[in-house]
Amino acid sequence: MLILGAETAHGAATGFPLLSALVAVPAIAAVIVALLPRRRVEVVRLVGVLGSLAAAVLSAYVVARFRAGEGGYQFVTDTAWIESLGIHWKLGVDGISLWLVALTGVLFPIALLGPVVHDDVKSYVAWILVLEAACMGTFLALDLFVFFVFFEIVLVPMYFLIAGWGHGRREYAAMKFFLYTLAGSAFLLVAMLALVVLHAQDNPITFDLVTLASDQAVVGSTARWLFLGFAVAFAVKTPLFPLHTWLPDAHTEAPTAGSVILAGVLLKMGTYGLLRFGLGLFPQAAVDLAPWLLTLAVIGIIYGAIVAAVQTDLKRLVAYSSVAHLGFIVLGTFALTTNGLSGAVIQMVNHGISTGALFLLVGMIYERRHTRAIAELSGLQRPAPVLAGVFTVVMLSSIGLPGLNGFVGEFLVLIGTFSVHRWWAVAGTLGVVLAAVYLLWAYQRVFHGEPEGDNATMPDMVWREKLVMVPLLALIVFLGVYPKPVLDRINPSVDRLVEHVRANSEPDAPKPGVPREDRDDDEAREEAGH
Amino acid sequence: MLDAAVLIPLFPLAGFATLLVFGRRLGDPLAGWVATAAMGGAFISACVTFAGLLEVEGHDRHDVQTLFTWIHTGPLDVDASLLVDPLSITMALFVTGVGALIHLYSVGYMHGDPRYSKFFVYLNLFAFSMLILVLGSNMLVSFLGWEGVGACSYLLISFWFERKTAATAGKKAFVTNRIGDVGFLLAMFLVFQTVGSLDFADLNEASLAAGTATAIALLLFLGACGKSAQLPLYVWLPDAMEGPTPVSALIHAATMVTAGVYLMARTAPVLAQAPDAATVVAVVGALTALVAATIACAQNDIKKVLAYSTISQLGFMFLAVGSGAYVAAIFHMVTHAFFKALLFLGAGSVIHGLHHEQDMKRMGGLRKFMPVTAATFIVGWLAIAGIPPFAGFWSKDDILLAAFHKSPVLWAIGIVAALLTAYYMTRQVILVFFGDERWRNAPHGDHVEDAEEAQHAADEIARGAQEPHESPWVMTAPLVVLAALAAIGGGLNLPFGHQFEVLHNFLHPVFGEALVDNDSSGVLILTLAVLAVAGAVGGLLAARGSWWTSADRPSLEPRILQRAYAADEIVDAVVVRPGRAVADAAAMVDSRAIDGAVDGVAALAQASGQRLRVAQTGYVRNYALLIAAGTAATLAWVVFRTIG
Amino acid sequence: MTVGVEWYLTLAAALFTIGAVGLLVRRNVLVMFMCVELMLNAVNLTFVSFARDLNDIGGQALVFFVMVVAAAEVVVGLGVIVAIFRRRAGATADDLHVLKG
Amino acid sequence: MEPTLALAATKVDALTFVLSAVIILSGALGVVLARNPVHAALMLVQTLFGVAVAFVAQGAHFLAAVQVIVYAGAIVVLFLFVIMLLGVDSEESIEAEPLRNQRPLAVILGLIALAELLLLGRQDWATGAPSVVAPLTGPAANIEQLARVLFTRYLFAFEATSVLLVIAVVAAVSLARRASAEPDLDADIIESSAAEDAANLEAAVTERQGREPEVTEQQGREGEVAAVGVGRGLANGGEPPPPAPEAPPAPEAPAGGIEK
Repeated sequence: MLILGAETAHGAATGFPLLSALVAVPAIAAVIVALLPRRRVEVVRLVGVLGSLAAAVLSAYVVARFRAGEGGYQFVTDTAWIESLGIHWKLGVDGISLWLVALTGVLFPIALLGPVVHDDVKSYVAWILVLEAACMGTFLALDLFVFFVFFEIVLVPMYFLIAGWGHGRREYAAMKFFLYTLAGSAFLLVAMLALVVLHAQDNPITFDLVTLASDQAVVGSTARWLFLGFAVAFAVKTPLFPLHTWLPDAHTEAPTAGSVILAGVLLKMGTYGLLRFGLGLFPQAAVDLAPWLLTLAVIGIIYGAIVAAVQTDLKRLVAYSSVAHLGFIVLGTFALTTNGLSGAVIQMVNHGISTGALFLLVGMIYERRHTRAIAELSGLQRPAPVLAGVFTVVMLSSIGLPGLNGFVGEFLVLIGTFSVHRWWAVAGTLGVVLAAVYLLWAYQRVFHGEPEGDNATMPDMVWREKLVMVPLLALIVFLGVYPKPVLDRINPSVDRLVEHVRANSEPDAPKPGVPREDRDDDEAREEAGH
Repeated sequence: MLDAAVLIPLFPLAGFATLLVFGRRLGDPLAGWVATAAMGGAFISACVTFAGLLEVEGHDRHDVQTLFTWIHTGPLDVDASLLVDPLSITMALFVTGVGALIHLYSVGYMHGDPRYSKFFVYLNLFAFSMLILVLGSNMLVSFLGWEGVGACSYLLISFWFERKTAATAGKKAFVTNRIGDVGFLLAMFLVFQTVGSLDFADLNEASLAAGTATAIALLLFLGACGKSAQLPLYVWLPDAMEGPTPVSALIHAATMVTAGVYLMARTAPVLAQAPDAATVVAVVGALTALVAATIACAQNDIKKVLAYSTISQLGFMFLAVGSGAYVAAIFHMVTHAFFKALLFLGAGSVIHGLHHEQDMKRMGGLRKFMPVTAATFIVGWLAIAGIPPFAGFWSKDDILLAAFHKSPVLWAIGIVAALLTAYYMTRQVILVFFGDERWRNAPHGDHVEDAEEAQHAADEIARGAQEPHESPWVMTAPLVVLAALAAIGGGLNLPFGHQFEVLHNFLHPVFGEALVDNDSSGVLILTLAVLAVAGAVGGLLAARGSWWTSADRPSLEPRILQRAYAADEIVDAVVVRPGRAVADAAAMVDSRAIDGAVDGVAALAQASGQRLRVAQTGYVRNYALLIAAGTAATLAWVVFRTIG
Repeated sequence: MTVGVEWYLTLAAALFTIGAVGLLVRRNVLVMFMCVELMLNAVNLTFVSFARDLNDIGGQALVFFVMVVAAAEVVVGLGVIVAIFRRRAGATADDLHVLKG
Repeated sequence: MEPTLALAATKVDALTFVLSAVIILSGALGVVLARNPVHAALMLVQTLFGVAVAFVAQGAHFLAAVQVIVYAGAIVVLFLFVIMLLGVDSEESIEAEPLRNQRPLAVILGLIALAELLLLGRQDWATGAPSVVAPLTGPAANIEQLARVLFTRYLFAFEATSVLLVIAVVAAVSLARRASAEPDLDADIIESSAAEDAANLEAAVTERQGREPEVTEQQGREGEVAAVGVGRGLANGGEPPPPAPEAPPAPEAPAGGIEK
């Protein structure tokens, strides 16, 4: 660790490939798990947890070594992969992806430790580790091809997790999730290839995100169509109204760990993609189409909350709340202001923590009561005060109570949107009320009142569950009270992105000459980043 | 000494943390004492800070203590910082003071509750949030406290969550508050967009366009309406009485509900730039005062009367704010905190003594059994009724004077509301403490839902101890202190000349130009005061005439007033039911239309597969024939290409 | 009249057609197999003809390979047929249609 | 070359061509039209000999030899072996054609394709570049030329075909081997063929009522599975399920594939 610290301390991209290790560690752990005998359940669990913890430690190390105040990519690894097509194994983090990597690092050990699975533990753990590797890769990739590969790999373990360890109509949900997302990805693939091919007409062929973003080879209506292709894929993943209906099914039927990861990490791929690729590659198109996306985001906020309110299944309710929360992220993204974008990024992290914790708690209730129907639960606060207390805190975070993490993101998003798209922000603010309505109503029905039947004897949280919740609660409070360290690292990258969008979306001069200068500038900064 | 300001919220926070971790181990009553000690510490810190502030000269009494950077992105830079100035320290003083007394009272009141320590966890957290609210130096920090008190209010109202009504009331309070919070949030956005900062200082110094100022003021007022239970967002407060009585006293009478008034006072310069908004505030305040007072006249629940009374009194405060009399508003807020907390605690003492009986029709003649409670309650009654020289008279008189300057119509509404106040409070005092001992014949405890409590009550009766009893000293001591304050609190701001207007002079640096100095002639002041006293006495006498002899006068309790103008039913019909219908429809659209479209695509694929599978006959020669046909067709194409 | 390559090619085309039609009309799996052999022979004939016409030994080499592959194909194909016929005594190609959609 | 000799050579060529063409085509038609598979195999031999003649006429001496030895000698014998082994040497009813329009369509398509080929041939027969690999005409004998090419240029392909042959042998052995590990399954399936009709009918009645009129052509996967089940039942002496009245009678079912 010391050696590797010394190498990265002066910003050398060479040396220990830290980011590749982030992808490799869970993948290797998955292979080890796959090679272990099926009967040694405890060993399998141990290896799985250690693997994910190692990735968590690595991601924490990346966070620690990350130089705040710099907007460019850091720890960049760049190795030629398929040279003839200009495909490189290029990984890097900036202030935006840094926190998603950290979130991935935090949530996976929790997902492995929290809920207990009894059938076919080996495959389960292996799939989760594969999923972690793919998630890391998605957030780290700076090459469109590499990104796409990881983006698609994610589907496979998630499909098997839902179909194999889910509940109820799990095959239906898994298939729906897979096909729906894959259908979106088809647009992504086509748009991506079109972009690369069009770019390659005047330049050496490359899939490099940085180059493609700075060259701005595609403009005008072509750019808008390509942007739409990217946007559809990411809107499905996000999910943005009206492409959201896979989400309630997948979240509800998935095993607890699957729901946690799905809500915590996978959905962020959509918003991250919109932010990184949508804005980065097609700034002009993003500006042009922003009102539409903002409208969809606002509809998602209101609509998700309204539909969540009448759900009879606790998990489904939380799932619909994700639709509303992700709407905030999209709203902030396409406000295209520093506040809005910073809010969107930090909201991604917050939503991952809060909703992940909510799914864990719902999973705990399900493990005890074997039902998620709100009508069958009542008065749980009396037999399980600790569970209820934790649920309250997480719920308040999800509602967006100041002092807890959810507020910071929502506030920044709304204040960032308000200055440029006032009425969208006003409509979005109404979602704040609705969030309180559906969550408090659900809380009342589940935890308040006299506990009836088996509810009266429901056991409270055990030490393992408390242990799992502690880091999440700590993050919920910490990020709400002192988000500065996070924001300090997000802001330079967001500023850079806003500047990029602004420079490339001048209404009168989208000529190649103008962004050329900008590109040199970017490249210079990129070099400095190395 | 000003640095002690940090300690003010820190004490309750420390108490909260301690009780959160060790609360259950400390148990009953130690946990309560820890919480009370924390509040006492906060009060002492507030006093120290106050003393420090007094050392500073006049207009320099404005100190911002930055703790750390909270949110900093791009142009937005918000510090977690505390503002120490006369207004905030006034608030802090009475919040910590009254808070400490109510904590002390709770030690006795909550005795024996299974979740004893948790109550004090919430209570300390509330105190912390409230102090952050009043001490915050920018809108966002205040909003943190603002929402925090809302959340604590939710937790405390639904403290006895087994009762469905309590749980529902908590939720209702939170959601209604949230509606107001939208106003606060939007106001912040607008302020940030126009001023570029969220600091109160920057906002108050900014000169805003008329439209912007009006918008900001109205949005803030929307937030204030939610928190301070003004029309039309007042519906949550009566239900909030489901919470334990100390909660009603602390949160829903003395402190939290006055946050809206504080907010409007804090941003007084904005309101000063928006006369239209000020008029709206004044009118809403006056109407609230009147409407709530009428409802209070017909309530039978001892706490409900006080709840509507609180709404009414808050209306008076907004009437003052809208009339530009910020000092009067703050003055009334302080005196109201004294006497309303006193009344609530007294009511709590009565409820405690009568084993959770809350119906005034089943009380009566209690002064013999609960002398201390009765005496202090009577002081509170005189104060709220506006009988000189008790505190309420002076503050209410200030407000009515300001309202008269704004518009005589507002003054008239105010005086009617004041008359009604005297009436319903007198009715309450007579029904509770005088007249027949109706509790002897009343079927005892039939409304008590908790089986354990009913059993307890039955045991008490069996032991012949069903007679009401006076409360322990921890409960009566705060009553006595508060009674004293309610009696002499008016001395804070006497209208006998500049040197007597202590509060006015103290707060002057805060309000500065925003303050409307009405140079009223002595005659006018005197006339209005006499009229106010006359109104109060009139109400008092009317109530005595009606209720002294009989507690059963249905004609004076119109059904419409008892049902509070059917407000809940209206809300239910206008908001809840349509909302429910919309949500159901949306869920239907979601599963049928949107998801139906998705499933429809899948079904389409499946159906076309079903149709096309017929082509797969399974006969290999059939396939071979198709291959041959394909070959022939391909060849034909080549033939046409080469020959044709 | 010179016997040009086109004569042989025409012959091969006719042979191929006969084989193809036979494959389509016969139901006995073994006879169908023989028809396949006819088609292969037709192709072989074209290879040899082209080899002569283009003066290239490559065509003949290819025929050699075709023959080897044909031999292998016949071996495997007949093995499959034997296996099938052992399970269902006496069957035509039309009986084997379990892959019906 | 002398003109007379050339003329004579041309005549011989033409004669050879015509003879071989008649042999080839009549043999091919015989394969297609013969009712008895044994006859068909013998007609195939005739065609293969004809092709060998055509090979000789075009200078492919080695291939002609291989044609006779491998094709006519080995492959056709293999065919005959299988025919005899399985006892399917009975005559196929040429008249019966269960697939509608299969025959006319096949003939028409065949003729169309042939016509198109010939049409194209009028334009241009061979389009390759001459002598890509090695010239055919040269001092060495045909067999030497071929060997030279096979062991140099086509060495890799040559080795690959040897591997292919080994694999084919292994495949044939494993396919033809009686799976002794699971004799019950085989037995069941063989026995089941008798019960298949009934099973199919039952399946048709219960599962696909009225969906498709031709029950005989059903025999889908479900039917097969059901058939196995019923077959087991029969083997255990159970009663076969009674055929449903509205279904076609059993004899039309395809169990007896090759008509006796």
